[in-house]
Amino acid sequence: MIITKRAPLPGWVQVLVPVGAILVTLLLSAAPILFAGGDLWLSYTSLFKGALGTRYNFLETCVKAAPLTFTGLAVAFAFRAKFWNIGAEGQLLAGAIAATWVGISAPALPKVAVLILVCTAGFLAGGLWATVPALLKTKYRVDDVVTTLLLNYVMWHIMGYLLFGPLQMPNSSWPRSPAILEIARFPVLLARSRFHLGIVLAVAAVLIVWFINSKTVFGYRARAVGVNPRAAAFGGINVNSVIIRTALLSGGLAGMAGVGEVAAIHFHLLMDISPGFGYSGIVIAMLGRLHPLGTALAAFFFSVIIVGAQSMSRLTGVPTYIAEVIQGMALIVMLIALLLTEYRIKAVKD
Amino acid sequence: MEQVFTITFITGLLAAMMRMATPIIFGTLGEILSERAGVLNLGIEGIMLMGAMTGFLTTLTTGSLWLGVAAAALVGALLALFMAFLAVYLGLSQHVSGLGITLFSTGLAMFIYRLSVGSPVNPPTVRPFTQAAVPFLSEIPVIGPAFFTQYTLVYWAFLLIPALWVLLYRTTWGLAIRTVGENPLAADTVGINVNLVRTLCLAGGGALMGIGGAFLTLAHQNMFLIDVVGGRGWISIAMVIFGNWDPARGAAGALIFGFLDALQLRLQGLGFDIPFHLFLLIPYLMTVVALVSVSRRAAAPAGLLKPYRREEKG
Amino acid sequence: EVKDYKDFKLAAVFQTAIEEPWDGAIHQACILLQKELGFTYEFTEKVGAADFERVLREYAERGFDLIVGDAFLAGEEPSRRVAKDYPEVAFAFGSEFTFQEPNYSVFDNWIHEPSYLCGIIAGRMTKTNTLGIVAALPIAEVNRLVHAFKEGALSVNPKVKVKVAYIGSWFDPPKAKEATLAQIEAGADLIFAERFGVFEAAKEKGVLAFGNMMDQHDLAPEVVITGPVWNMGPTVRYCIDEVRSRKWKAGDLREWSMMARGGAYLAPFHEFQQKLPPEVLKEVRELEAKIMNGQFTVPIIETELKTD
Amino acid sequence: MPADRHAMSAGTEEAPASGHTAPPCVVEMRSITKTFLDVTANSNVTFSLREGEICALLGENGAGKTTLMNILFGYYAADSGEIRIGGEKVSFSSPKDAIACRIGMVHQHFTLVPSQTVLENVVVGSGGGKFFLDLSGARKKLLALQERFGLSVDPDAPVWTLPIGGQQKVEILKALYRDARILILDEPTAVLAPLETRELFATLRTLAAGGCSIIFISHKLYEVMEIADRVVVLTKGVLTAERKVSETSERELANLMVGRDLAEKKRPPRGTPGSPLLEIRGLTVKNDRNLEAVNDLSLDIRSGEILGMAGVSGNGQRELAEALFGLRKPVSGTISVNGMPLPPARPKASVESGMGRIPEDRMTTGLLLELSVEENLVLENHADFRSLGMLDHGAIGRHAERLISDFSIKTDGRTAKAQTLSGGNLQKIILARELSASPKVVVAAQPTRGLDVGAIEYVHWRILDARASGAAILLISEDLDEIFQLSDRIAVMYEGRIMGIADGGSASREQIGLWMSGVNEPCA
Ligand SMILES: Nc1ncnc2c1ncn2[C@@H]1O[C@H](COP(=O)(O)OP(=O)(O)OP(=O)(O)O)[C@@H](O)[C@H]1O
Ligand SMILES: Nc1ncnc2c1ncn2[C@@H]1O[C@H](COP(=O)(O)OP(=O)(O)OP(=O)(O)O)[C@@H](O)[C@H]1O
Ligand SMILES: [Mg+2]
Ligand SMILES: [Mg+2]
Repeated sequence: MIITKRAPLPGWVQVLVPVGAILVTLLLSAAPILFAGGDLWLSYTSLFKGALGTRYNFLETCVKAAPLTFTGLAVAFAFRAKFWNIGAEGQLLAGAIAATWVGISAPALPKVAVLILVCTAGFLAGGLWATVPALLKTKYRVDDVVTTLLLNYVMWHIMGYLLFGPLQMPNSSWPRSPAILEIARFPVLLARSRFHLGIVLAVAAVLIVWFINSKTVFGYRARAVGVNPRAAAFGGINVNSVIIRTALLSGGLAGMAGVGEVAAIHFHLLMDISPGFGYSGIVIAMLGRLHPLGTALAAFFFSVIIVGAQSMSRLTGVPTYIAEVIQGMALIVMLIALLLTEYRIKAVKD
Repeated sequence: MEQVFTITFITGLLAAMMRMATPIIFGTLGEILSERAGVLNLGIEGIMLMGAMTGFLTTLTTGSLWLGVAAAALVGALLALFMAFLAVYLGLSQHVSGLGITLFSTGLAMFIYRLSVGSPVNPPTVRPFTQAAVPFLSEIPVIGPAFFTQYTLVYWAFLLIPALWVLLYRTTWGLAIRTVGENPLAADTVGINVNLVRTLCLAGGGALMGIGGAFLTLAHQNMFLIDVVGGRGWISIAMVIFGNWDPARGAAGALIFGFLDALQLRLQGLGFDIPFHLFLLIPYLMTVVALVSVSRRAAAPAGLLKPYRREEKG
Repeated sequence: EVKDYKDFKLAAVFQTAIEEPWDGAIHQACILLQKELGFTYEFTEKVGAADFERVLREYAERGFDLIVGDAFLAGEEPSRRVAKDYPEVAFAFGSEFTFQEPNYSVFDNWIHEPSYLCGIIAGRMTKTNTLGIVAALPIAEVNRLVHAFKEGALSVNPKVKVKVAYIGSWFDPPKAKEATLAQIEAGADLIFAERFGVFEAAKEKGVLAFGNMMDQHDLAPEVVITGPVWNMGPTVRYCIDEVRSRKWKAGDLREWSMMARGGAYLAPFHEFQQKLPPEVLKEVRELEAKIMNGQFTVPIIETELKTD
Repeated sequence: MPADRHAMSAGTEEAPASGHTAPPCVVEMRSITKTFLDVTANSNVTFSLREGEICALLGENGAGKTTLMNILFGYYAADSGEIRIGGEKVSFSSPKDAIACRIGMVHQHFTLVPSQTVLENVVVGSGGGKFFLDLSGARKKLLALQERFGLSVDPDAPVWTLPIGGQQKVEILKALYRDARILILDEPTAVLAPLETRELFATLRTLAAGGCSIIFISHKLYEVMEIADRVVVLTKGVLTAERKVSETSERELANLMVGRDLAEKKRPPRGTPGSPLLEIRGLTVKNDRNLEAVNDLSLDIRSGEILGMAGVSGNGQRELAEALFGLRKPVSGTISVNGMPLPPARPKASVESGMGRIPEDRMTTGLLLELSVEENLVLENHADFRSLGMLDHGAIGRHAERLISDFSIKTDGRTAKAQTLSGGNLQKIILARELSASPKVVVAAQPTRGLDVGAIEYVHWRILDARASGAAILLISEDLDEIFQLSDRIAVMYEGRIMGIADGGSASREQIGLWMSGVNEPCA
C-alpha cells in the first residue's frame, strides 16, 4: 500500500467527504449496537433526535460544544506554535477555580462589570497556569508534553485541596464550593434552555483567534515559530517570548471553558467539572486541522456525537459506554476521510 | 515520625514501590519501544484498560491466570496494530490516532465488561496471582521481602528492562529500530522496511502495555473496575521522556514515581494533619521537578511524530 | 385509583458506574423490586456532571412516574430545577441537602448503626488495639460510618487507636490496597473497608476486615467478618407505593434507610458465625435489638475523622 | 585559469578509456517516465552504463537527475519503462532490491543518523539475518575498506561530530560495505572543498579501475571534464544530449545544459574600497561540541570590497557566520557593523544593523518553507508593515510583487507556499529579502551551494551588484572558483584562524590550497 498526494478535489467533494464519514461511522457502530442487542433503526433515529431532533436537544448540543470549542481553540493555537499543550484540562480547572472564587466573592458592581471580572480571572488563571510549562520549556528546555500533562494532575489535586478546604461550602462536607452569586452567572439567552452567554463568547473566540492568526503581527510570528523556530530566530523573532505569549493565550482560552462550566452550567465548583474537555480539545483541534473555524466545526460535530450517542444508549438500553466507542470511531473515520481528500491510496503488494 | 525509620516501614515502602511501579514500567517500556521506532502511542491509556479488562474476563471464564495475561498481551498488540494502520500506513497524526484509540478502547472496555457481567451485587473476582519468593534472595533482610517476594509479573517487568536494552543496543534489530526512529529515510535507503519495523515495535509495545494493565486486575487486584488504570498510561508517557527514551532510566523514573506514591499513602497513615490532596499531588509535582534536572540532555528520536512517505518531498 | 405495577415506570440516574457501592445499593434494590413487582425500570450510569439535567428531563419527558438516583454535587441544583418543571413526576434523590416541595424527596445511606456494631466487634477482637480505615473522601456520608465504627470500638475498648487513609476517589483499588498494607504494617489488625481494594491486602497479610454498603462476603469469604449493609428496598418500595396511590409528597426518607425499618442491617456472618467468640456475637445482637427498638441511638458525627 | 585546471586533471589517463574494447552494459534504463503531481520529472529517458565506466549526469536544477537515480536505486517507482541490470530485467520495489543487485547510492542530501556512530551508520540493515550485532567483525571489514580506498574516518565517532567531507565518506563506505559494483553519487562535490574533491576523485578512479561502474552528478562542469568518461545531459526531464568527454568542452556542455552561452566569467574591476564597515575583533566562538571553532579572529572589510573566505568545511566558517547572524554567542571579541558594535547572540540586532544575511542552509535557517513566498519575503522587516498590532497585507503584497519581479523569482504567485519553489528560486527569495534594502554589509555563506550554473550566475551578479553600491561583503565559500571569481581579497580559514590574506587578483591557487591544508610557508 502506498500513498500519494492527489490533485485538489472540487469543493463539493470536500463537503461530501465528512458527510460520508458520518455515514460510515453509523454503519460501523451497528456492530456494537447489534452485539448489545439494540434496535438499529431506533438507535439511529434516537441518536439524531437526541442531538438535533428537538429545539431543547439542539440547544443542549450547542451547550456541550461551547467548552469543546474553547479547549479546541486553546490546543489549536498552541500546537500551531509547536507548543505541545496537553494541559488544557488543568488550565480549564484553573479557570474554573478562579471564576468560582470571583463568583462567590463578587463585589457589588453592575452585572456586566462582574461578568468581565469573572471572565478575566478565569482567562488569566488558565493562562498563567499554562505559562509554567512554557517557562520550563524556554528556560530549561523541559519537554512541554510531559509537564503540561503532569500539571493537569497537580491542578486537579490543588482543586481537591481547595474544595475540601478554603473553597468548601460552609455547611457541606462534600468537595463542592458555595454557589456563585446570581450577578456572576452567565445570562441564559434563550428561554427554556441552557443556551448561555458562554456559547456566544465561544463563537467570538473563534473569530478572534482566526483574526490573531491571520491578521496580526503576533499571529505571523507564532506561525513562523511554529513552522521553523530556527529560521524565525534568524529573522529576529524572539522565539521564547512568542512561545510564552502563545501559552498565555492558549491557557486563557482553556480557562474560559472552565469559566463557562462554572458560570453557566453548575454555578459552583466540583471535582468532576470537566469530563475531559481538555483532552477532547486535542482531538478536536487536530480534526479541525488547527484552524479556528475547522476547530469550531469539529467541536460541534463532536458534541452531536456525544449528546446523540448518550441519549441513544438510554432509549435502546445499550450500555451508556457505547457513546465513547462511537466517539472514538467517529474520530478515526473522520480522520481517514480527511486524509482521502488530500491523498490517494494505491494498493501495491511489497 | 520515628515510625518512618522502622524496618517494617522501610521494607513495606520498598515492596509497595515495586508493586506501584510495575504497571508503569510495563507501560514505559512498551512506549519506549514504539517511540524508538518513531511512533508516539497515545493509545496507551486505553490499551492498558483493554488489557486489564480482557485479562480479567479471560481469567474469570477460563480460570487460568496465564491465559488472562496472554489475552491481555494479544489485545494490546491488536490495538497497537490498529494504531500502526492509522499512524504508520495511513500516516495520520500520531496525536489524534492515539487519543482516538484511547477514547475508543476506554469505551469498549467498559462496554464489553458491562455486557458480560451485567450488574451483580458484588463485582466478580478472580483468584489472583500470589507472591512468589525467590529462593535464598528472599531471605536477605529488608531487600528480600521488598524485592524478592513479589508477583511473577513484577519479576517480568524488571527482567524486561535489560532485555529491551539489549534488544535496542546490542542487536541488528535494535540498530534498525533506532535508525528507523531517528531517520526513516536512512533506514529505507539501506533496505530496511520502515513501516514494517514501526508496526512490529508498536505491536510489541502494545503487548507490554496490555500486560501492564492485566497486572492491575490479575495480580495487584482481583477485580476489574472502571478507571482501574487511572492515568498510569499517561504517567508512562511522562516517564519515557523523563528517562530520555532509555529503558533503564525510564524504569528508574517509574520506580521514583511508585516510591513517592507509596510514600504519600504511608505518610497519610502516620497522621500528619495535612490535607490528603496535598499528599496525592506529591508524585506529580516531584516528577516535574525531576524533569527540570534531566531536561537539558533530553533528545527525542528525530523521526518521532513524522509519518514516513517515500515520495513526499521536502 | 391506584396505578397498576405493570404500568408503573421507574428510572434511576447514577453519576458513577454501578459497581460503586452507594449507587449500586440503589440499583440492586430497584432490580429486586422490579423482579418482584414487574414495573418498568430503566437506569443510566456514569452520567457526567454537565449531562445530569438533560438526562433527567429526558426521563421526565418520557413520562416516568418516579425518578431516583444520587444527586450529590453535580446533581443537586439540576435535579431540583427539573423537579420544579415537572410537578407531576416524583423525584427521590440521595442528597446532602433537604427535600423540596412538592415532589422532591431526599434519602441517604444512614447505616451508621450497623457500622457501630462492627466497631464493637473490632474493639473486642483487636490485639494491637489499632484499627485501620480506608475510605474514599472525608464526606459526611463516609464520616458518619467511620466515626460510628470508631465510637463502637471505643465503647468496648478505650485503648483503641484508628488509622485513616483517604484514597481521593470512588475507585482506585490499587491505592486502597497499598493504603491498607501501610496500615497493617503500622500495626492495624482489623480494617474497615469503606472502598474496594482492601480485602486483597487483608488476605495477603492474614488480617480480617469489614465490608461496606452490601454483603461483600463473596469478595473474600476468608477475611470479611461482616459489614454495614444499606438496603434501599424499603425506601424504593415506599416511594413507589406513595406515587402509585397519588399520596406522594416531598420529605426526608431517612428513616427508611435505618435499622428499625430494615433499611440498614449487619451483613450475615457466614463462616464467622462460628469463628467469632460467642460472647461478642451475643453482645452485638443485644445492642442490635436495643437499636431496633429505640432504646439506644448511635451518635451521628459527620466531621472528618483523623488518624490518632 | 586553464593552467590550474590542467594541473587538477592530471591523471585522467588512469581512467579506463571507453570505446576501444567496449565493456558490457551493467545498467540499462529504457524509456523511463516519472511524473509527480504537477511536474514531469523524467519523460521517456533511456540511459545505459558500461562496466568500469564513470558517466556524468548533467542538468539544471529540477532537470530530473535525482529522480532518475532514485528510480534506478528502487527508491521511486517509475510510471513506465524498464530497467536491466547486467542484462537481467529487474523490477525494484525498494532500495533493498537494488542493493541486492549491488547498486549503491550516495544521496544528494545525506541519509545518516547524526546521533549514531560511523560504524553503526555503516552496518545498519546489513545484519545478514544475524540477531546480535557483530560490531568487531564489522569494524574489521570497515577498516579494510578504508585502507583500500583511502577513506579514513574514525569508526567510533558519532556522525554529527564529522565535517561534511567526513560524512560523505561515511555515505560512500555505506555503499562499498554492501559491495556495490554500481555506484551513484548525487552531487557529491557540492559540499566538498577542492582538496576533498581531489581525494574523492582518487577514490573513484581506484573504484572504476577495479571494475566498479559509477554515475556522477555535478553542476561543476570542469569536474565532469576531469573525472568522467562520458556525459549525459538532462533538460526538463528529457535526455537531450550525450557526449564522450574526450570529444566535448566545458563551453559546449554549459550550452547544452542552459540552452545558451554563459556570460564569460570575468571579475569586474574593483572600485576603490572606502571606510571599513564590518569590523571583527578577537572573535572566539565555540561550536556544538563546545570546542573553540573560531579562534581569536580579527578582520576588517571595507565599503565596496568583497572578502572571500575560503577554507575546507568544518574550519569554523559556519560558526563565524552564525556569530555574525546573532545565532551563536561568542565567547569573546566584538563585531561592529558600520561602527556600531553588535550585542552578542541577538539576531534582531544583526538584522537592524542593516546587515544582508545569506545563511549557509537556506532550507533550515533561511526560509519558512511551509509559509507563503510573501511571508518569507517579510520575515525580517514584517514589523515595518505593522499598524496598531496588525499587518497591512496590502502593503506586504505590493512589496512582494515588486521583489518577485525585481529578482525574477519563478513562482505560482506571492501566496504560493515556499516549499513548492525550486532550489534556485528559494535562494532568490533570500537574495531579494536580504539585498533589496541595499545593506551596508553583506555576509553570504555558501550562497550557491547546490545551484545550477544558471542560478549561480544570477547569484554572483547580485553580489557584485551589491558591491557596486558600496556594501562591504564577506563571502564564505568552499567553492574556490567562486572565491577566485568574486573576491577582491581572499582569506583562508583553518582551524578557526585566518591562515593568511591574499589579493584576489594575484593570489595563486597553490598558495590558497596550501593555506587551506594548514601549511603556512609561502611557496616559491
Ligand atoms: N514539494 C513539492 N511538491 C510539489 N511540487 C514541487 C515540489 N517541489 C518542487 N515542485 C515543483 O517542481 C518545480 C521545480 O522544482 P526544482 O527545485 O527542481 O526547480 P529547479 O529547476 O531546481 O529551479 P531552479 O533552477 O531555480 O533551482 C517547482 O517549481 C514546483 O512546481
Ligand atoms: N517527491 C517529489 N514530489 C514532488 N515533486 C518532486 C519530487 N521529487 C522531485 N520533484 C520534482 O521533480 C523535478 C525533478 O527533480 P529532481 O530532484 O530529480 O531534479 P534534479 O535534477 O535532481 O535537481 P537538482 O539539481 O536541484 O538536484 C523537480 O521539478 C522537482 O521539483
Ligand atoms: Mg538532485
Ligand atoms: Mg532544485
